[in-house]
Amino acid sequence: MSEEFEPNIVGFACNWCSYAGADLAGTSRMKYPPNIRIIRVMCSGRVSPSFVLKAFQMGADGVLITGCHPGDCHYIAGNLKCEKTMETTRKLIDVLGIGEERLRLEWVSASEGSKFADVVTDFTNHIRGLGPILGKSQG
Amino acid sequence: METAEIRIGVYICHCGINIASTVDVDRVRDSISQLPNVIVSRDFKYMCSDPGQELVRRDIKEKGLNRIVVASCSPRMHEPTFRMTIQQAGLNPYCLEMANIREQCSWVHEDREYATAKAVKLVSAAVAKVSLLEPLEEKEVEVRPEALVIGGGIAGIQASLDIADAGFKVYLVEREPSIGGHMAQLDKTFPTLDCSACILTPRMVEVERHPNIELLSYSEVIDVSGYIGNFHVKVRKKPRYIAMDKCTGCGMCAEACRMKGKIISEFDVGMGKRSVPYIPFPYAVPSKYTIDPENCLFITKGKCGKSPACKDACSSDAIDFEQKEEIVELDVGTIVVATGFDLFDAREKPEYGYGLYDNVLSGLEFERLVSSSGPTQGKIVIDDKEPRDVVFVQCVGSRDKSVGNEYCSRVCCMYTAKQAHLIHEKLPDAKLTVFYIDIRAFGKGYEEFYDRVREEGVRYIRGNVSEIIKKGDRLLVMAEDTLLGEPVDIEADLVVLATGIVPRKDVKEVGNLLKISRSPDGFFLESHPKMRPVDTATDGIYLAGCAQGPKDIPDTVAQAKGAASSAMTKMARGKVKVEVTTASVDTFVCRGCGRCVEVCEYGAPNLEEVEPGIFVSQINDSICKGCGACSVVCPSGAISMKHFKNEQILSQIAAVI
Amino acid sequence: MLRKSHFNIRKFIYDTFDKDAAKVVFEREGIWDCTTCSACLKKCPKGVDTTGIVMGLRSLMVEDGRIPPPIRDALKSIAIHKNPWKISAEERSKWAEGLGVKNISEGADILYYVGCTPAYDARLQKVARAIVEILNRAGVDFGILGNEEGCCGSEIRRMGDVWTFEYLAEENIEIFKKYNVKKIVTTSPHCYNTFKNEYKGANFEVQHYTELVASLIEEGRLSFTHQIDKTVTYHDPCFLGKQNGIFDPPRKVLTSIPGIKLVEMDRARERSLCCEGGGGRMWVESEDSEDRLAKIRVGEAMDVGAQILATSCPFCLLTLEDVVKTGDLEESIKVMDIAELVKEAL
Amino acid sequence: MNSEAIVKETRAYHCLECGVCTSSCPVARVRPSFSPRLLVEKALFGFGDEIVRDRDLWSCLVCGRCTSRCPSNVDYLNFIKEMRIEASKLGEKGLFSHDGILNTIMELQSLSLRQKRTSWITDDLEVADEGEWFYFVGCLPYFDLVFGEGGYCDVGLKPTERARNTVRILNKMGIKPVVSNDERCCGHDLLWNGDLEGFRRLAELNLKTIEKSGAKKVICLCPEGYVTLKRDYPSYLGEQDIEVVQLYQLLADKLKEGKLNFVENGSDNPVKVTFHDPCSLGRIAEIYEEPREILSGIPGIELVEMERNRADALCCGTSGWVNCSSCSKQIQTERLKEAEATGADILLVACPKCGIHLSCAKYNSDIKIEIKDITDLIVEKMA
Repeated sequence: MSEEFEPNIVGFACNWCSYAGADLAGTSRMKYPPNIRIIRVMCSGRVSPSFVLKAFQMGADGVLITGCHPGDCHYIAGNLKCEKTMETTRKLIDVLGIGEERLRLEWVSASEGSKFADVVTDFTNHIRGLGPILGKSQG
Repeated sequence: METAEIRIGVYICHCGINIASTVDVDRVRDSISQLPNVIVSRDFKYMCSDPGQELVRRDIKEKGLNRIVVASCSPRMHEPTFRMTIQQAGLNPYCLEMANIREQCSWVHEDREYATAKAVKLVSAAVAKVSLLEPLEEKEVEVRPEALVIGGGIAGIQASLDIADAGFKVYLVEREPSIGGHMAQLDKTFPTLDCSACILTPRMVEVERHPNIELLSYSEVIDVSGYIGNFHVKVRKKPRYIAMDKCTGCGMCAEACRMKGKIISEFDVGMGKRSVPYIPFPYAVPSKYTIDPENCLFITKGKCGKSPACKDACSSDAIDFEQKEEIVELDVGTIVVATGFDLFDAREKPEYGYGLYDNVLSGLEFERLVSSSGPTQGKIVIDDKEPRDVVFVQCVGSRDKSVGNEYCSRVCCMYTAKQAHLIHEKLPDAKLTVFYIDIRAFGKGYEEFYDRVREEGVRYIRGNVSEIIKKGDRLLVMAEDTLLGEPVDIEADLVVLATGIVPRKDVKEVGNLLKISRSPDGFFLESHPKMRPVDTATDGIYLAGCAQGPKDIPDTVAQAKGAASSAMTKMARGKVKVEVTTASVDTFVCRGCGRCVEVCEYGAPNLEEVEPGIFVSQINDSICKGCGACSVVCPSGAISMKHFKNEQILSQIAAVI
Repeated sequence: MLRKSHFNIRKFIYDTFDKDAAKVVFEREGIWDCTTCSACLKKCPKGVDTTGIVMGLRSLMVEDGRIPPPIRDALKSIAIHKNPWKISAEERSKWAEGLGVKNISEGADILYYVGCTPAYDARLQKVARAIVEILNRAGVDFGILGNEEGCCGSEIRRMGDVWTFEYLAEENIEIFKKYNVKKIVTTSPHCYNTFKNEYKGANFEVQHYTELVASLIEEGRLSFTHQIDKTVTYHDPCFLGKQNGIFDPPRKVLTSIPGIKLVEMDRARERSLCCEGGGGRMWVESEDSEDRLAKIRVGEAMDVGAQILATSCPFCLLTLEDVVKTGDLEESIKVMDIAELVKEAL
Repeated sequence: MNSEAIVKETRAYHCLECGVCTSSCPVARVRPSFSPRLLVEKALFGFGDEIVRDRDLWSCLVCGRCTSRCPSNVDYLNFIKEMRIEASKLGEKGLFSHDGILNTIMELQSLSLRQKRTSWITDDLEVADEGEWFYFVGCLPYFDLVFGEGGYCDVGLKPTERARNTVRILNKMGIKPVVSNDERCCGHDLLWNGDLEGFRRLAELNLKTIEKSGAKKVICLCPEGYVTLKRDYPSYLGEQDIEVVQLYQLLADKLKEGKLNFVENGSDNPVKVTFHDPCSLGRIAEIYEEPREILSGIPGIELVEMERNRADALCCGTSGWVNCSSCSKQIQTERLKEAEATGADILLVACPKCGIHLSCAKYNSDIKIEIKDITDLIVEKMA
């Protein structure tokens, strides 16, 4: 692998919209950077702040959560619950010195394969630009 | 929990060249084989093929595997396939985890090095999770072949008849003394001009006669518990003070009543009067009288002359002031909610002078005025005079943010056209003007009807009315003709406001009772606006009619049939599978704080008092859908989400980094 | 306004969609005719900020220097004298001479914010003095800013000069802070409205004097000894009623005065008709005075048999009284401010 | 340390099997299967392995009631701590509350991240980068996000207000304390949850930060922070050249010197308050009278004591964010009811964690008593 800093990105995708959107990016053969590893959850509302904190503690450089668009949640409003929790989580990681921009929440529907690819590409580039959390390359 | 040693088999699919061309399958296989508890790690060209599946089954038997990882395509594609595969080999189907190395790896990446490294991580994560997975048992619950229909308007009537015709028992609960709902109040129906009563009455009578329908009129649902297949419902039967089995509907009581003609008739929306013992309208079902307790002298004051006049007049001795309310308990498998709507109160738009001027009417008041069963026997008269100039105002309380109703009520354009037509029919010389913003004539035969009304000479002016004021004993209606950009003032003897449809004022309480949510417009929320328009988020509860949103009669009937069909599907099978991956509570840890109850959209958790003052949350897994929101908010860690437990997800996180 | 002038707000809105807004407003007639009464805004089913559009377009005119001379003079006067009436700021508190009103610098619970018109206009000075007397009677601890009081900027904002408005607002907030003002009572609904809704970052409570008087009556701090045996109708000022929902306190005050028989006009409360005094209209003469809304309004009051047409806004008082004077109606109807009626009955 | 060594170290072999510990234990009262006595006996009989695998090892609140009453002076607190350290080595841990976020927050602070923990400092507060006094703030900035308004588990508190209060009070006393953005979690919970390494890392970082500030005196509001800095830092990292002071000790002195004054209250009806002794402040640091002295100095306040006060005080029910369960809730409810039974309007707490735990137990219950931090009262009444 190259010398350049390659971030570790943990992704959480909800089963009904975003995971399907990610699958669609695949079936449409869209390309995005390989840094993201997606963990499937049934609903973005399942993503506990502890998952995010643990991910950073274990060495993730960025966490991307994707859920259904507001109003489309398979569980009525799990995505909005996630939004609320993640707002606090963002503040928390900022106070901790991790930096709030390392956590992102995006809405991706099952039909938005290209949006999924764009979001991942953009986020990966963004994290790459930020560098490793502890300031030195771990790559 | 299984205590046996974890023995994992990992199967990496080439998917022809779909995976193998970008991911070095051999390297993945070898790396994975080094992981703890991995007994076998194999690759195969097509895992989903018969030989592929057979490979897994054989290994399970020969090598005593008890956890399986398949690294191939998306689990959304083949998870059911491989669950079946391992089940055939005697494993619990939930002892499977898939790693998506096609859609989310080989197909989206080009660099072989990176893609292979990522595939290793993804498969490792699946291995990590699978070793913590627990077998789960699938569960089915019985569905009682009985349905509850709440609301006896046209939606509830139609749903009840369909379900009853299919052979299921129906309890139809109606809050008013008679079924019929708003449709019974209408005169003619657009665009075909059928008389509303003529098409509705036969259906009402059918309800009364149907052997499978038990009608609970003048009753209210007060409690609903349970879940699909096994709802337990409490209904309060209000006392009519008249014995149903004795009343012949002769009306002598009403004739004799001392308050005769002094009580405002709800059915005639305040335009007519009635007695204390009343039947809402002549063709009411059941055709039995009810004593209005709020206005009865005997009930409120304890005295009505020497003895209640109605009691003296009744020849069948049906009057019974001793009647008490009764609570009926029902067990049903499904519920159809057809609670209907309220009419927008035009007093919220003071500029129209509704409630101030007697000759400004709401749409429903006009229906009663024009109806031959109405207070004027269908004569259109205001203060004993026939109006010469009539103005109709559209969109009153609809499409109006200033009163908080952004939606279109969907019926006003057409009912206004119909009402204009009815006036034209009865008073051909009357000058009719309709102020509108847009005309929405979208149904079958609607546009044609609109054209017909305009041909009859009804003047349509684009622009909505800003103000109605008094001018002598007439009204001055002020607006802008927006097509001409000029002000337009019209004098009128009668103004009819096309008042829209709003959620019933008790919609929130009913929603809480049934644990169903509402959309931003305040109506009940369907599961999906397109694909599941009659379902609610709660299994076994379906929506029909205006309770879900404004609708005309054809759409209401269609939706009622849809709701009936959904209910019948569940009852016909008699059994329904419930979600396996649900949340569960460690009742010892649970602090009973109730945060799970607050966060759940479905009402699955419930606080139960296990000892005096000590509450514990219990999750009903027949209701739980497995979103996991409760486990996130649980402060004590008492709730865990089966198949997506904290430690399972954390193990995945550790493995992918 | 559409009924008597070229002003058609809908056309202005439409035009701004795809044309250069400045050009539109230069070409079309009628932009100065809007009284900013906000009747349209309150009724708009889609919540379009119509009044805001008028103010925005006017600001483009002002920026471009295309201002009718009387408005230009009023704006200039505010810049020089801090009032639109072209009288020196030194004379602002002349009306209060001899009344013994204390200056807010001596400390007081309430700041009585007089406003430009009641401070300078001979007719309105009576109202200001009446309010002082009422507050004294009720033992309210209040003070005024004296010559330090400056224009609230409500009208100047509506005339399109948003820059001066912002400057005035900032300056006023500073002054209020300096004297630690926690509560303000105004004569004019216009000052009330702008303090309440348009002063950003302000930290004080504001009341219209009719609200304060109504609560004083309720608390029993004001009692009436004189009877006023008259039939009175009340004209709701746009900026108090429609725009801020204050309908009941003025009526409560009127009905507490012994002898007064309150009758309502057809267009009352939310339905009230504008007098045309707002939105800087006090400084532009309407082209055809035949159709003046104030005239219609006085007619409506007479129709319901009112002997007194009461109001609670300086501009309403002036426009309505003007109609009575020029129409030789002084024998049949009298226009009075509620404060004057209260004072009379004390 | 093996189980035998622990027994020796904590004088467990002196155990008389009298059962005072178990009958003093608040957990054992609501959960009979939990017995401090039996745990010690298991160790004595050489069943240390069983103890470290036992889920109940994490149920102990380390409240110190047993230790303070043990006739044989068995150091039960250290017994639990050492056992937990052994258990941790085997990967055992308690059941974390709040999905373990609080623990992760503590662990993350041992990395060299540049925190933003001082944003609670408002303009009216005077703080310094260097100086004689170091105010050790502790976890309050994080508690704000978890338990404050809109937090994950909003219990209606504003934890950082306690920090602002402390600075306000110190400023009033003429102290301009050092508040450092480089401060870390004190490590109390990591230590008591058996993570000795994590504790050491945090302690070293904190000592370095304090040293850098030039401060010779460290002031703590949080009782747990106080005992950790005062007792555990020296015992694990050697004697330190700093004096650790608890806020109430300082204030009680200032009150005596006449430097802490309160506004006179005109009202005749004094507000009734009762005071909950935190375990760390009371039984462990033996600071019982100072907060009471301060309270008695505040006009218009009448202190009524709960049935169990000072050394007998009941624990707030949870420690170290582990094994917070129905038992905790029962203990907390009992404590709140005891407070209500005094007839007091306000239950005063002196520890941010006590405040959080008792407020949490109040949530969705019919308990009415207002819970307030002493510092709120002091700031309110301070002249």
